[in-house]
Amino acid sequence: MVNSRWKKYWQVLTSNNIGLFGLILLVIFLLIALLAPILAPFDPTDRVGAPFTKPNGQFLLGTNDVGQDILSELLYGTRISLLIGVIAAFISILLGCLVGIVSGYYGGKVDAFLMRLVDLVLVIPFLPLMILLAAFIGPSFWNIVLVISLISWASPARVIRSQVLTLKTKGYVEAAKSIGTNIKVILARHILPGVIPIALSQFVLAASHSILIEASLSFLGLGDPFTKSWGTILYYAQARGAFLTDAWIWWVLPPGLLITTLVIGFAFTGYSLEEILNPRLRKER
Amino acid sequence: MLGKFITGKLLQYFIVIFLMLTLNFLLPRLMPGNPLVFLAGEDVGFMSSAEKDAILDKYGLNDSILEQYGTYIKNIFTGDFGYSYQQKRPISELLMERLPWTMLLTGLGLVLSTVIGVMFGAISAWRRGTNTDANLLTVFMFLSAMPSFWVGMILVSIFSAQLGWLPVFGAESAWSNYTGMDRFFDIGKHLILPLATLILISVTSTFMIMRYSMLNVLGEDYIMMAKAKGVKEKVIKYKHAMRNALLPVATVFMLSLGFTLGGATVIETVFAYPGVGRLMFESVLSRDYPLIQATFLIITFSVVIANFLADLIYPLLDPKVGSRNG
Amino acid sequence: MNTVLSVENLSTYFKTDKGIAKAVENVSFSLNKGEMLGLIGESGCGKTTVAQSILRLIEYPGKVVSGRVLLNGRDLIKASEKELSSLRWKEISVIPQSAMNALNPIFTIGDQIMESILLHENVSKREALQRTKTLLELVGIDGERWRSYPHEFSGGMKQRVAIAMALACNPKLVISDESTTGLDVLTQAQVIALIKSLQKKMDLSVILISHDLPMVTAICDKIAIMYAGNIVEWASTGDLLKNARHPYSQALLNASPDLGNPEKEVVSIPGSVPNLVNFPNSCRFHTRCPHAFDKCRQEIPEFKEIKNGHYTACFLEEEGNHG
Amino acid sequence: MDKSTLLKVSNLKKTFIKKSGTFLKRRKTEVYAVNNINFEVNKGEILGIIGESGCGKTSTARMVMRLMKETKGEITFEGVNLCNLKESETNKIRKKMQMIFQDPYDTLNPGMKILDILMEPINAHEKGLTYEEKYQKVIEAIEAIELRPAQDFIHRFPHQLSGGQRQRIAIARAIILKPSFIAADEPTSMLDVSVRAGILNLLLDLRKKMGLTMMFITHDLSTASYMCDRIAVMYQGKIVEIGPTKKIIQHPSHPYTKALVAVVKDLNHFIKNREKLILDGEVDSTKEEKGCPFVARCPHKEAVCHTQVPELEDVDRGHSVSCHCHIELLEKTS
Repeated sequence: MVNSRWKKYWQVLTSNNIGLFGLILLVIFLLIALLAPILAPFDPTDRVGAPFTKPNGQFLLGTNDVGQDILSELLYGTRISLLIGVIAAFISILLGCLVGIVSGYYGGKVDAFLMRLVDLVLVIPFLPLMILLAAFIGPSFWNIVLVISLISWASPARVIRSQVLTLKTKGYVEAAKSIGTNIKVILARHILPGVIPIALSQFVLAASHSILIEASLSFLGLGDPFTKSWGTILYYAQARGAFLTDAWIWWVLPPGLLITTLVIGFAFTGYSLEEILNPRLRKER
Repeated sequence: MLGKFITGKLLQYFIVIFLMLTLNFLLPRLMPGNPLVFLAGEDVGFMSSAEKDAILDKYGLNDSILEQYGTYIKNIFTGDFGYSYQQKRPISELLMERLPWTMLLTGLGLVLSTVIGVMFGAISAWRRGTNTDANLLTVFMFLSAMPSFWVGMILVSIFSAQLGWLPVFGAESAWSNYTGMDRFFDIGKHLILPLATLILISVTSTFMIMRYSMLNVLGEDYIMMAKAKGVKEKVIKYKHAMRNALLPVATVFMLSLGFTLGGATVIETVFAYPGVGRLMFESVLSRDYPLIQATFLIITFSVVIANFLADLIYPLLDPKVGSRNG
Repeated sequence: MNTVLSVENLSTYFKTDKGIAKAVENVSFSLNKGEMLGLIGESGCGKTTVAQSILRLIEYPGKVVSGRVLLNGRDLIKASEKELSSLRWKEISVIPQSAMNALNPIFTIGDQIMESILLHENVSKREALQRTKTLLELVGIDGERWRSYPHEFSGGMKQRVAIAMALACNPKLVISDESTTGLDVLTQAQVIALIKSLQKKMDLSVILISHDLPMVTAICDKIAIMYAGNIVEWASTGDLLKNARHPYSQALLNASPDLGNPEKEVVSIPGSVPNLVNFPNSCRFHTRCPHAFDKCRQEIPEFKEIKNGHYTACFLEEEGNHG
Repeated sequence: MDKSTLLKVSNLKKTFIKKSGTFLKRRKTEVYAVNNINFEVNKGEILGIIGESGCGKTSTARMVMRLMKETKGEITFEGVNLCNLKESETNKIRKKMQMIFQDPYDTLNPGMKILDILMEPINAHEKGLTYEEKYQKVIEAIEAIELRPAQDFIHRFPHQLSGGQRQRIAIARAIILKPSFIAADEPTSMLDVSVRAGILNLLLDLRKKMGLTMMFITHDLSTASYMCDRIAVMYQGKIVEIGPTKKIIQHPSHPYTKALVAVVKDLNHFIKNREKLILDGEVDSTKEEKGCPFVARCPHKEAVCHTQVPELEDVDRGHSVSCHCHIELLEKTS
């Protein structure tokens, strides 16, 4: 039943260069993360060379201040960035969906309260709040995930609520009600199929935000101290003043480029998904 | 209508401030560990017990939690943010020193990024479907994908370290004692890179909203109508379309205040720019908890005040909110 | 006779992903001074595209590919932008489809009416305002309400404002594009009545675009019926009602119930409007026509005069086997 | 014709709360969508409800169909008061009463095939049937709405059908359970003129074949006169006139109905006499009128019209009107 709808989305997604490009990027990063142990020439925690070695045949991107191979660090870092981004995005979308659906479907006072809450959360300057929270509850993988998702559920919640509101007034939902179909069937057959694609595009966008936020937190020294994400690598590069020397080319440039490319991968996929779901935008192209 | 709009917003902001104050109050008291560490910083280990007692007394830690809360609120509203035991100075003094720099940086950053975003967003929408539109879209999407601190680092690497054109860090040259115009130019020179970074990372949201909103407006019947009336293309663009398209931008502008101030925290860190954000970073590094909290509060206050100012301006743009009998 | 507008062989195409959509093809009709022409057709038949083509408002991916639109002898299709600007509103104006959206929400209605006056006539602001007030009074709105914003008016009132705006520069020709659709029956009738009385008072030529056949037959002097991008029949109202020649016109007349004739059995037209993208060279109505024969499927019937001022495009005419 | 009552609506009211004022001085005004209406639908007849948008006709239908909760009043269907039923009981009764909606583009889920759409009512009420039996029912329903061959349609998606065909599918969905009552909410207003007649004739045909009782909502008087045995005219949440179609059309007694009939019968007559028929005037539904709801636009108003709400009174066997001046008007026109 939903098959043809998904087929249509898939067609639009792949017929659209931007979306296809984004998807390919995501697949590449997924592969890198999975194959990091095979791809990386060294263990990123081992001191394998002299500190501050310039790129050469052995260390393609040189070594850092303690002699670890930067390339290997980057390849392993993919795992952290990708994982945090995806998990945090997943939790925040889950929260967002819950709030959005409850708010949109039940309306009334529940809706008013939840939407006020969303407005509140949206006013708060979120990066400083994260810094505050991260500073107090201490840096760790799960704390970062928690902090990111606690603060980024609000805007997806709003988007999903408005989608539920639109779906609720659709004639076919009214019709199903007037036929005597019970509420569970209506939710499952008519509402959810309309919410899931939106939630998906929101998820993809949220993932790109989460990756950026994680990078920022790690850069401020609030990342997980036991694993090195791309943000952490840049934190050390900053702390050692690498960006003031020639080392910026192999130490500062690559991690940032990787973050940017991954975020672009998510963002392109997300925007083209959004375009598919928003007929008005689609028409104007 | 107008009154309702403003009072509704005011209430919302009061709740935000109240919640953030409460969060701030509770965080050090609820976290496991010695609350003294959170109230006075990590140096408590080196303090004598007399000193510790003095601090406990100052924060009224031996009072009931409600009394503590009362004192806390009273202190905040009398401008007493506490004392930084790390820096050995009252926190309000530190904040006052840093606030002007942050205001300079983010104020300029917001205005410029909004203007630039609006301009390019409008151009992109006017030329929808062309290469110009596609190129602008790609460029802006790339911009929004870059981590702010990294953009800053790269700019420093290129323009300061490699080319030597601009200063590396700070808000003005130390020990130079410039005065008058010289000082002005010196500050300007130091401002260029952080400002550029801030604009680069915050311009995309305005661009996207403006483009989208402009596309919608251009599809409206009244634009077609203006054309049919014989109104010149330029007048249609600037008079009829622009103001309508700006309405959603104004809303996003408010939402991006928090984002921009947050972004400024990171950027100030990269450039060692002596603003509130950098202060926050420094206090995180030295685990100076009272200072972390105070900087967070001051940033929240600024966002709320800026939001409120924007709310006051909004009705001037939208007659539906502004009209007396609407 | 004093011809104000003459449309000759007008064709407007739209580029789509799947090919060229011939939205308007080979449309011809004309309009005399003080005459009211009803342009009738179902949704998507191209009547609004005709209006936009006349007003030169077609934009990419649409294009007027051939034909002439002569307004008092001047070809609007060939006119330069500058000429157009001077012609628009002074010679030809439009009452748009939905006034709700045709008024800019952030300007007062007075501003918007004054804008069109100041744009085309060399008058002082004061004078323009005075005229704006007079115009508002003319359409039955208190002149002092010029300071109001569109959202402060009801639908019918906005429609009146749109009419006032269309008349701001005393145009010769007014095109009313479905301007009463969406209004309540009584409000609709009042707006139509207003248009009719203003037309008489100011000796205007009016093209009334509508899908409401009873309304058009009640107040128009002539009627042109459109189907799928073609005008299939064009005649005076009396001729059309008594002696409709094209099978589509006949079917349309039988399609809606008539309060004055309760015994009338309504009949629908089988099938649906064809897709106009890459439509083969044939009569566009052949897929639904009860009389269609081979020729209808292979050739395009010519639009020609069969009687004084009565035009139609149907092969039945030349075959002579028409009722 | 069996004259027994199938549906009875008594003292039905629906109000909405409109909030206004500032935060500190909150004002709540009650707005009447439906204001104390009464009517009956007899077995086998089609009752037309006609009025302009916002007059409360759709709200009435939605309350009858239990898609909206009434503020006050009773709706009795086959002797059962629907207003007191629980959700599950309502769902059971829905087997006997079905609705056809206005927008054929919106009423069918774009992600579902016609077969699944038509299965939905069967799945809700006749779960026990085998797939073959259900399938057979779907085919029969499609044939009943004259889409042939039925097998060609069941595997299509709504977007592959024209507007008229979609509305037919919506009708098939409404009749597939063989209900006794159907509420049709402007089923042709979004369709092209050329296919409208087909839908109208189909509904008339189905009524004959299945013995359906219908409530037919429309804003178009000529459509109502073609379809309905009786017509109720609504204005501002009230029924201002109700009676057999012929009487309403030939002897409209309420000034609003008079104006409507004049417009639809002969627009030129309306244009010439419009000052006599109807006044300009904005209708502000938030304002609580003490008197007749039509007073702002009525050309005949008298003092009493401003102060007292007219009652619905019988003028001629089953033809009732709510107007203070209807007798006077009758004398004036004849």
